[in-house]
Amino acid sequence: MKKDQLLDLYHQMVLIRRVEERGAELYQAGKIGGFMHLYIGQEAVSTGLIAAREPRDRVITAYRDHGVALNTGISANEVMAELLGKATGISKGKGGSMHMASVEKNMWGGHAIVGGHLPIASGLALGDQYAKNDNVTICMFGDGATNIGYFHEALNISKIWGLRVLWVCENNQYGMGTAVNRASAVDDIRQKAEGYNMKNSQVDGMDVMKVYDAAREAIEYVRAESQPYFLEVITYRYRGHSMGDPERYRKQEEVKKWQENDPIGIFRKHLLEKKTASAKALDEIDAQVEDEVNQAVEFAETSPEPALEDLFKNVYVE
Amino acid sequence: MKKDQLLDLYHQMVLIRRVEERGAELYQAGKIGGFMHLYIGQEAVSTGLIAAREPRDRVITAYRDHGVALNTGISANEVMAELLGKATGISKGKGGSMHMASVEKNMWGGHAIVGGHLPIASGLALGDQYAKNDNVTICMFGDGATNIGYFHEALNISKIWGLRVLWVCENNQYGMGTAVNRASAVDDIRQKAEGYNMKNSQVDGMDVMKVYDAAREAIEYVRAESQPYFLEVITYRYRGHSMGDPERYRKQEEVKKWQENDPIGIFRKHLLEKKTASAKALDEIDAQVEDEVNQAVEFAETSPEPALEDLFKNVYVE
Amino acid sequence: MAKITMREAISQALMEEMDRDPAVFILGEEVGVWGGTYAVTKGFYDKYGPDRIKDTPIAENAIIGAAIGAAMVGQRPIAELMTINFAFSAMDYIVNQAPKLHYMFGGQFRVPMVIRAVGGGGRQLGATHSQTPDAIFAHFPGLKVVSPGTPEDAKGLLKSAIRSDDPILFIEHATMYQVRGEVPDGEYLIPIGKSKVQRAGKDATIVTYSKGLELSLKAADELAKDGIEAEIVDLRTLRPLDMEPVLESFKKTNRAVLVEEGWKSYGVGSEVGSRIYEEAFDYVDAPIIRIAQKEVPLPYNRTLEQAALPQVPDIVAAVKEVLK
Amino acid sequence: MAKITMREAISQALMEEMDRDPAVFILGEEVGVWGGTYAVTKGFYDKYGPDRIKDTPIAENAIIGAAIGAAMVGQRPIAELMTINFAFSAMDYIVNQAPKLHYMFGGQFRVPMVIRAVGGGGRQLGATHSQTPDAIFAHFPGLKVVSPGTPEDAKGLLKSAIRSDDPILFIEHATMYQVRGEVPDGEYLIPIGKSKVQRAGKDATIVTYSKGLELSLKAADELAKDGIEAEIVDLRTLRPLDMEPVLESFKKTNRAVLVEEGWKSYGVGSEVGSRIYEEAFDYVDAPIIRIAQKEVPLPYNRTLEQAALPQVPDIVAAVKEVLK
Ligand SMILES: Cc1ncc(C[n+]2csc(CCOP(=O)(O)OP(=O)(O)O)c2C)c(N)n1
Ligand SMILES: Cc1ncc(C[n+]2csc(CCOP(=O)(O)OP(=O)(O)O)c2C)c(N)n1
Ligand SMILES: [Mg+2]
Ligand SMILES: [Mg+2]
Repeated sequence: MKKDQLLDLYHQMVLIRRVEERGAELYQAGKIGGFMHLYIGQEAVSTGLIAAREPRDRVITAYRDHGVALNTGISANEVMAELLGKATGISKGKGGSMHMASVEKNMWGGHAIVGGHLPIASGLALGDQYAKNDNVTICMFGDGATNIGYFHEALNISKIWGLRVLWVCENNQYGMGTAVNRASAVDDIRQKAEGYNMKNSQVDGMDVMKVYDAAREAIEYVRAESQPYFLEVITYRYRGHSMGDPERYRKQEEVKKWQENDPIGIFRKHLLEKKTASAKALDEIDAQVEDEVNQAVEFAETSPEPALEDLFKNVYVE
Repeated sequence: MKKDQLLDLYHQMVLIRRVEERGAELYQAGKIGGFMHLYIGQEAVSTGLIAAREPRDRVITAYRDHGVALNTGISANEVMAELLGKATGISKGKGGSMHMASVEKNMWGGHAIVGGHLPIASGLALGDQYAKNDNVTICMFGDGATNIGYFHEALNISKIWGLRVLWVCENNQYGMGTAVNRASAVDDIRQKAEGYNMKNSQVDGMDVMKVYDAAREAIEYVRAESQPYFLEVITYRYRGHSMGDPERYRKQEEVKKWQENDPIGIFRKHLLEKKTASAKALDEIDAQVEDEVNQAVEFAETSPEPALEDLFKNVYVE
Repeated sequence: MAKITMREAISQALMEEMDRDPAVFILGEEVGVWGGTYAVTKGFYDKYGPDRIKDTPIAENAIIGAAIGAAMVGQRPIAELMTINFAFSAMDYIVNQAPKLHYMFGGQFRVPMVIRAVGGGGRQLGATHSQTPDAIFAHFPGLKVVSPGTPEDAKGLLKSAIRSDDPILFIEHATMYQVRGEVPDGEYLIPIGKSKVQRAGKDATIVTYSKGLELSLKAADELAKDGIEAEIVDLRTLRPLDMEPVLESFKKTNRAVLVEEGWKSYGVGSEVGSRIYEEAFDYVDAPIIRIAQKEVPLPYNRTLEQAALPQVPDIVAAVKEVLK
Repeated sequence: MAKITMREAISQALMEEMDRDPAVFILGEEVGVWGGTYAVTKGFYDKYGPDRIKDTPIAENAIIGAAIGAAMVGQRPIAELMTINFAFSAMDYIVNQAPKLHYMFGGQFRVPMVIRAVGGGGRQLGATHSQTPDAIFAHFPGLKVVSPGTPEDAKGLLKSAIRSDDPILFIEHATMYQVRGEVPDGEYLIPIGKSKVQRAGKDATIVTYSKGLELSLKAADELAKDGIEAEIVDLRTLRPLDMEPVLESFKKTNRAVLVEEGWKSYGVGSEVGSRIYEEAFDYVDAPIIRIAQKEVPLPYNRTLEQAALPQVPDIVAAVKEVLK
């Protein structure tokens, strides 16, 4: 990877974190409502993954979608405005935190029904199969989502129909307050892929380069073989499941332990060690992100609310 | 197994077949309505399985349930009367072919939603776990049912909660007109159990003794280990999926090939070879079954219809 | 004009649209090799091949979910639910995904998809397989719910549904595939969301749809023998609900009987009745009567099942009652 | 009499019944270690342990299906759906299995199970997570649907539901957990299937339930300032629907406004209105008005969301309208 690209990855990861940290403040201040699920701690996953895609490859994910939104190129302005429910938000204020999407950026949405977007992901890939292109659909979901029936049905059809889907399980150790082994018959989620004869692997999700490499290989396989692939990414969320999680299910030591492995910290160190960039250059990126986020908040706060008549718009196309 | 028991198994298998053959005639004559799915060709499966259970072990199956009903001890009279929708039917004429059950016989029903009874089976076993007994729940379902989400959710909870369920997949090669490999990512259905870390095996379902032995072993494991077990039984249905199947999906040669392996024929041969019984003794059983079935038809035909006010009975308990 | 069956009409609509638009494809259980469990897609597999007539595993969520996804990227899937009772096994996709995607993402996504589902009782299939729960689907904005009562409407409405950019649930009645009716020659479309007078009359208004139309037409024949002219308005679409022809008829007759096959409580008649009272209150001369299914799960036994279902004499009696 | 919140009332009901009957247990997502996402079962895990407060995977079919099975063999499960929107992910069990098993097998099976589900909009959760689709569940005979509007009713009805031998869907409203109300001391039960006058009045009848009660009580306060005395009948149970108190009130006031949070079309008001016209036709002095949600998926934006939801002024205006 070229230096520019590497620095761009760094920029994206810092941007995700700062957008979310500011989002959390705005939530506490009552300016954001509904459910908001922070991606902090998991930034390397979507950043590495999406860096590995071609622009024509589709991405679809769950409600924990701010990272994916930013990685696919949705602007911080549009993300922030959506969080504030403004007309300038990427979903015009109708979707909120859980429902960011951009057809233009090939980002097919955050989806709030756990596992619900997996059959839809198979459908996107089916559509591409009919269109006779070789687009890959990258579908991200949590460890908890692998226990619901939707997962099973989606994986099965992707295999029997030879759909180009890269299934990416973000195993962040918990589905809300439920540890993987309390909810899933297998601890290594990738083992589930065996039940579908599906090629699979596991990767460290705190290291963006490892994610990138694994994703590249997987995407290549999917595209070349016209077969789905199952990638389990080991990661961790530092914050509560959503705003207002009592966090009775884990000890702060555990969080701390994972924080020592901070994906931004790791990557920063990597860039410095490899001399890709100086500390100053990286600090400059940090500062630049700070501006970007300030501007996004300003943009969002000063953006107009949707018009009242928009309530009745887009119920139907016709 | 003692001679009596062996002859009883033979009796049961012949009884299932004759009840269904007569049922088919009555269906053609318009005396039976709705959907009717014949078990002919698969008799060894439920016969061997249920012979291996203790009376306290529960059985639950899909709509293809006449065999299971008879094996669990529901009388031919009650089965036939249910087919004719009579008040004397095992479900009082309200269930029909697909919905035979008897709490007394620990037969928890035929169920018509494909895969729908699997979570319920986990629930029966969960109830037994709360009751602190060591009953095993034997849950039978088809190959086609292993592709629906219900299957996935049910197997997963049975494993994580240590439920005493013997999962029995009757792989009769087709779900309606869809061959296993057109619908399932794995050909050996048992492989799906690996996705749940579940012990599993496969057995020839045309040979009642093999089914019996496999089932005994499996039930013992489930009871002793408080763990579910997955048994795949390879079998075949000779008739159409239900009455009125155009059977465009298979060749008659294929059916013929499997018929050479007829479960009743195999077992008859086995009994003769082992000198468990003479041909005459077996012919006598056949004749006895004939009487039993004649009597069942007579019973059903002369039984009263449910009273009109029964329409409103049993909507609620209270 | 040719006289064809409902089955043929639906089959023709599917074929014409598949021939017209390569983006149209069919997926569902046994739609292909088997030819459709109600033989609606008989011959399609040979004509269009396994991709455009796609047999699926028994996995209703995958069927509808995949159809949604394919629709979002420009295909025009027709997903078949073997029966509407299996809609409950894919409910989230039908009421919580397809109808929300366009709205929730600010108009970015479109879901041009038709879900064909076979409903209805009367065939002794027992409680889980005999339902007519059409009303509950019509509760959800974002979804359109169509259920035709004649071959002509079935064909014209289905073709419109396939061309629509909105998700549409198209409900056929299992006992009506043999119903015959005139169908215009050549191509025609019937707009979705328009009720229609299927029989003119002046004495009382019967509002119905699908199987209810068949029953109501017979009832009207009976009533005619007694000199009573019932006007029959067929809703055809349950959402959006077109009350215009209903109100027009009602303002003339001042009396209405609402006929549906599903359960009465929280049913189609509840809504239609409420709307008539709201929008034509001053024209009401007699309490509106709802004819619907008895409030029981449908039993297997034929006599009991028929006793639970609405019947022609029930309608005849109700019309006479509102005319008292 | 103590004044407690809806949350405390529900929590007390659960605890009292768990203490009374060892067959009662709770299962659902995050009911245990987390303490319930709405903190209703906070402290239960420590008190009753992991078996009787059973955390489950995210697998709604497994949750409701397993509850059905356990109920069939004598346990008394209380299955919690984190929100009623996830009922669509287990729809077959809720409307097609639980309500049919007793009937379909000739009375042999019993399903003494309660499904607790949290519903309602107004919290900016977006279209898939904000629904009040209560009416559609009430369409199915064999199921009972309860949705209380006060802490007193919540406690008494939930205790009755847990003791009932029938499957019951018990719908709570997410924005009402902090609502306070008097609750009788000591044990009490409230029978399922009984509507109740929650405020006496003589000028107009408001029929409502759940969140609608809260709004209607406020509206009645407003109306009282103008000397209008609205009587409020709380349905409490949607199936079986008890029309007695509604009709009694209506025969006195001759005017009604029906208030619910869900969509208007094919909603609760459709049924209640139809029943009033059917059973008290001669007492109707003005068209009945339905106040309900606008026919759109609920948007995230707060202003738009509130514009879609029924509000107190809507009710006030409607009552004044029926009194014109
Ligand atoms: C069908 C359904 N059930 C329950 C929920 C509530 N819920 C939202 S997120 C979540 C946990 C999901 O965990 P996981 O899949 O591991 O993703 P993570 O939140 O860890 O990213 C649950 C239970 C839901 N949204 N949809
Ligand atoms: C949820 C659901 N979808 C579809 C059907 C229709 N259906 C009934 S039986 C069947 C085939 C089932 O095949 P399999 O599980 O292999 O059992 P078999 O009939 O071979 O015994 C189908 C598709 C149904 N009853 N339920
Ligand atoms: Mg997780
Ligand atoms: Mg099969």
